[in-house]
Amino acid sequence: MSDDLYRDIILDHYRNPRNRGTLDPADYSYEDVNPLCGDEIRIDVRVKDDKIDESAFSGRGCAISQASASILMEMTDGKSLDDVKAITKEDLLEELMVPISPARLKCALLSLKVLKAGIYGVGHEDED
Amino acid sequence: MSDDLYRDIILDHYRNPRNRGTLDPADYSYEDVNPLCGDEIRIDVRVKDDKIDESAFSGRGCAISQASASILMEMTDGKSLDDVKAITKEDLLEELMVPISPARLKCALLSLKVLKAGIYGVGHEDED
Amino acid sequence: MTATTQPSTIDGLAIRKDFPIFQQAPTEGRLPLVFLDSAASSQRPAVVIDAVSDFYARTNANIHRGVYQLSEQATLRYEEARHIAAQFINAANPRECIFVRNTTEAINLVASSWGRTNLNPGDRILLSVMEHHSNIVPWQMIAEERGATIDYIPLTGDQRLDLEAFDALLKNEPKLVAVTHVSNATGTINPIAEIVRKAHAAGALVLVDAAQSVPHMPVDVQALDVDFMAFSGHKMLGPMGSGILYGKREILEAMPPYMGGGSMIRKVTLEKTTFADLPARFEAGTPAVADQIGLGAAMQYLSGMGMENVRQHEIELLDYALEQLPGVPGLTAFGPEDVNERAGVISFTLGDIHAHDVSSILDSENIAVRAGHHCAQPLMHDLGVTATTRASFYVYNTKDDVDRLIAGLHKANKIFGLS
Amino acid sequence: MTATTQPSTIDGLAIRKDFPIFQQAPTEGRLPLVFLDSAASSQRPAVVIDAVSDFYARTNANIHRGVYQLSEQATLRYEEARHIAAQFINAANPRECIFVRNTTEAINLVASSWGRTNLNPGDRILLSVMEHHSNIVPWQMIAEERGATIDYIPLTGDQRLDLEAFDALLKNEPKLVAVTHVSNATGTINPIAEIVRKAHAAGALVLVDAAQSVPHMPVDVQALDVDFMAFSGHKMLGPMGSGILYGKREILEAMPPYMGGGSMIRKVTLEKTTFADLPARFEAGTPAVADQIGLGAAMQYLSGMGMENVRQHEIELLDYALEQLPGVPGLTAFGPEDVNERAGVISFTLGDIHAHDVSSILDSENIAVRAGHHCAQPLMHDLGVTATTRASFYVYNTKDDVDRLIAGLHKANKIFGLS
Ligand SMILES: Cc1ncc(COP(=O)(O)O)c(C=O)c1O
Ligand SMILES: Cc1ncc(COP(=O)(O)O)c(C=O)c1O
Repeated sequence: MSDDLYRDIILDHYRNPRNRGTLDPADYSYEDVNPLCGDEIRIDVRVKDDKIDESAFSGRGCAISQASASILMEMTDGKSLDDVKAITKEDLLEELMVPISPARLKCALLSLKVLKAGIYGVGHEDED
Repeated sequence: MSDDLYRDIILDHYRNPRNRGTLDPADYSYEDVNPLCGDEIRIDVRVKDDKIDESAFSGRGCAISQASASILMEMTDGKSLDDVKAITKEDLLEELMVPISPARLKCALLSLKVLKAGIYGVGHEDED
Repeated sequence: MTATTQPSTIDGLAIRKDFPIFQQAPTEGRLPLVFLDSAASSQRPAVVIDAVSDFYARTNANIHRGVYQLSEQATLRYEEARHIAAQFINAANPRECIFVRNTTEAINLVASSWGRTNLNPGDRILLSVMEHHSNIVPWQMIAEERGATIDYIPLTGDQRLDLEAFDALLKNEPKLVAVTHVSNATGTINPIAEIVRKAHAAGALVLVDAAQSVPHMPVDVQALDVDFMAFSGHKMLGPMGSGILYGKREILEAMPPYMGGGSMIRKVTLEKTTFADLPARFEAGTPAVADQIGLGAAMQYLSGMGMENVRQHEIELLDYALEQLPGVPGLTAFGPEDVNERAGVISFTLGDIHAHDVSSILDSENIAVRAGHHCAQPLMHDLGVTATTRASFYVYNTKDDVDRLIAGLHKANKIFGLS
Repeated sequence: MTATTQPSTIDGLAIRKDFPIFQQAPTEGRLPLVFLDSAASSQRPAVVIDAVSDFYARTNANIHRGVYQLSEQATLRYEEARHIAAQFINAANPRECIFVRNTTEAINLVASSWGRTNLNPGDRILLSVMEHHSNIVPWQMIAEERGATIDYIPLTGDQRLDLEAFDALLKNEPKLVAVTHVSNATGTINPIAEIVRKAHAAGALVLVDAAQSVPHMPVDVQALDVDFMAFSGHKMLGPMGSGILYGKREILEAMPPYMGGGSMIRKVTLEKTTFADLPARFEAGTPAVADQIGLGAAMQYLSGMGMENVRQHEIELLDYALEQLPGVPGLTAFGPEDVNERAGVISFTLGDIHAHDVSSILDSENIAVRAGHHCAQPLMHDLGVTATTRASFYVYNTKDDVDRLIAGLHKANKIFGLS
C-alpha cells in the first residue's frame, strides 16, 4: 500500500529538489512547521507584474513534505498571484500522483499552507 | 432489604431523641457536616472527673444520622473519656442493630466522628 | 398543559431493549429496576458500550502523531466524533468543540484560562442562585485570585430566575454571565436566548451550563448565540469521561492554554513554547479517545430518535407525574408548574422525612432516585431545606415508573407513620 | 548484558490471545499486525475492555452521592480501583492516589495547585532536557505566571542525566525537581532513588513522571520516597481516560483544589466554599468511573504476570533487538547501551531517511512504530535531529516482531536506494 507512496516522482523531487534555497530580499517570505511531526518549510517569493518571478523553498522533513514543496515550486512558477491563491489542496495532491493517507496529508500540504500564508499575509489560515 | 433499616429502635430514637439540645458552656463542642448529604451534627460535652457528665447533640439530617447520635449519647453517658475514645465504628453500628449499607455508613457514623473530633481536638481525623 | 399536540413517538419500554442494564435480572428478591436518576448520570445503550469496546478491539492506538494505519483510524474516528458533536449542537465549526472529561472541567477551563486573562480587580461576574456547584466554585476560586466580585441572580417563588433582578444586576456591567440552561435540582428551564441578548447588550459574554439541557432537548448554539457552553457525555447516554466545551472560535483563539503538555504545542524549546491551533490547544495529553467516540455514538442514537421527540416524551412523563404526585400526603414539589418551563426533573420533600430516608425506602423497592443537595447547596438554602428527593426522567422511562415511584412514596409515609 | 539470570516467564505470543486486537484478521492484503508503539499507548486485554463494558451493563450509576444500590456498587468498585492502584505502587494510603485523565493532567494539577501557592518570584525549579512536553510546558506556564526560573539538567553523550551537573544545579536551591523516571524517547532509566535523596537533602520536593516506568517495571513510591508521581492508565493496558497522581498525604492536604465543582466541596455558600478531604478534594465533577475501574483490572492483570517478569521480558527483547539492529546499514540508535539502564524503547535514525518515511514504509508491512519528536523536542534538539523512529515493547511482543522490524528497515533502505 504505502509502497506506492514512494514512487519515482516523489523520490526524484526529494533527491533533486527544484528551487531549493532562499531568496534575499524577497517580496513574500513565510515559514511554518508541522507541529505533529516537526517538518519545517520556508518559502520565499519574488513577484513581478503580479506574477511569481522567482521562488525558493528551504527546510527539512520527510520525503513527502519536501517533494511536495518542490512540486509546488514547479506548479507555481510564472503563475499570477491570483492563480496561486486559487490552487486547492486537491490540485496539489493530484500533482503528487501518489495516494496520501490521512496521517501524511499534513506533510503533503505543508508547502501549500506556507505559500498561501505568505501571499495572503500571516493572518490567513486554511480550513480543514 | 432497607425495610430492616427502619426498625423500631431507629424510628424511636429519631422521634424521641435522647439528650437533644445544646450545652453552654461546654468543655468540648464540635460540629461537622456530611458533605455528601448535608447532614449536620453538633455535640456538646461537659466533663467531670474525666468522665462525661452531660452531653447533648443538635443538628438535622436523616433518621439514621439523628438516631445514631441519640444512641451514641446513651452509649457514652457517664463513660470516661478514654472509654469514649476507644469506641469503634463497629461498636456504634452494633448498637444501631440494623444493617447499614455502604452509602448510609457516613450518616450512621457522623455523630461518632463529631464526638471524637471534639474530644481529641479538631486535628483528629478518622481513617476509612 | 402539554407543550405540543403531537404525542411523542418514543416508547420507553421498547427503548429499554437497547440498554443492557435493563436486561439484567434484578438481585434475588428485588423488583425490576426503576431508574429515575438520569439527571445524575444516564444509563448507556449497547451501541455506546460497543462503540467503546469496539474501538479498543479494532482501531485502538494513540491519535494524531501516528503514521500507521491503526493510529490513523483512531484519529479519524476521534475527529468524526467531534464533527458529530458540532452537528448535534449546530456549532459553526468542529474546532469550536473541545473534548473535556465533563461539564466541570469545561467550566474550570473557561474560569481558569479566560478568567485569569480577563478578570481584573473590581470586575464582576454574574451567576445565579440555582447554579450547580460546578458553575459556582470555579468562579469563586478565580474571583478570589483576581480580586473580582460575584453577583447572583435571585429566584422567584417558583424557582425561576428573577429577570427583573437580572436586568438590574446587568447594570453592574459584569464581564461574564454564567448560568445554567436547566436546573438539575428543580428542572427550571431558563430563557437563555433572552439572557444572552440582554447580556450581550450590556457587554457581557455568556457561558451556559448545558449539562441538563443538551441531553434532553434540541439546543442550537448559534440560534442561542451563547459564547461558551458546557455539557457532559455521561448524562446523555455517553460514556463517563466524555464531554464538550463549546466556545466561539474567536474567543477560544484569544485564550491561553489551560493545561500544558503533549499535542497542544506548536514548538517547545527550553526557553519558550508556542501553542497549537484549536482544538488541540486545549486538549493536552492523550485524550479519552474511546469515550469521546462513545459520545459520538450516543449523539447519533439520540438524533435517531429526534431530540424533539425526546423532549416531548419527557413532557408527557412530567405531565403525568405532576398530576399524580399531589395525591401523596405530605409531598411538596418545587419548580415551575408549567411543563414548558421545566425539564423532566421533580424535586420534592415528603413531610418531615429526610430525603435520604425516602431514598433508602425507595431503594428497597428498587427505585433509584437521588437524595441530597444535588450539588446545589445555595439553591437548597433558598428553598429552606437541606435536601430534597429528586426523580428525573429520560427516554427509557414510562408512566409505570411514575406509578412505582408513587407507591414507594406511600410506603415511606407508612413506615414513618405519616399516613 | 542481561540484567538477571532468571529468564522471563512471559510468552508474548500466548499473551496475545488475551488481546482482541491481535485476534482481528488484518485488512485485506496486509500482514499480521506487529505493534511496536506501546510507549505511545498500549493495547488492552479483554479483561480490561470487559471491565468497562461490564460496569456500564451492570452497575452503572453516578457515584458517591447516591443512596440506591447501583450507585452504592459503582462507588464501591471505583474505590476498590483506588485501593488496587495504591497497592500497585505501594502507596501508604489509597487517599494518596488521585484519579486523573492522564499523566499530563496529573502534572498540570501539581504545577497549578502546588505551583501557584509555593512558587514566588526568583524561585527555581529543576527539570531535565529529556522531559516529555507534559513535564515541561506546565512548568513553563506556571513559572512565567509566578516569576520563577527553570533550570534543566543536561544529558551525557548516551542520553543519561548528567548527575554532576545535577549536583551543581541543586546548589541553586530549587523548590522542586521534576524528572521522568524513564525517557519515552530513548528508554533511559533515571536513578530516581538517588535523585530523590539528593533533592531532599537540598530541600527540594520531587515529582516523578512515571508514565513510562509504572507500566513496565516494579515501582514502589515509598521505597523511592517520591513526593509526587504521575502516570497514565492507557500506557499500561488500561483505558484511555484513566490515570493516577500519587502525592504524599501531608503535601496534598496542604494544597488548594485544582478544579472546583461537585464532589470536591464540604460546604458551598454564595460567599464562600470549604473543601472536602482527600482524595475528593482533587476530583471535581463526575469522574471517568468506568475507565478507572478498567485501570484497576489492568493492574490486576499485570500483577498476575508479575512486574518483575514484565521487566525481564522486555529486557530480553531489548537485548535481542540491540544485538540485531546494528546489522541494518545506516542505522543509528540512541540511548544507553546497558539494558539495566534502559526500558524497552529503541529510538533510531536510518541514514538520511526521514522518520515519517521509515514509519510509512514499516506501516506498509503492518508494523506500527512511532515517528517524530515523541513530544520531546528539547531532547531531539539535543540529539541534533528533528525526529526519530521509535520501536517500543510490551508484554505481547516477541522476538519475531523484532525480526519483522528489521526486515522492514531493510526494505526502507532499498526503496530509498541506500542498500
Ligand atoms: C514520559 C512521558 N511523560 C508524559 C506522557 C504524557 O502522557 P499522557 O499523554 O497520557 O498524558 C508520556 C506519554 O506520551 C510520556 O511518555
Ligand atoms: C446543571 C449541572 N451542571 C454541572 C454538572 C456537573 O456535571 P459533571 O459532574 O459531569 O461535571 C451537573 C451534573 O451533576 C449538572 O446537573
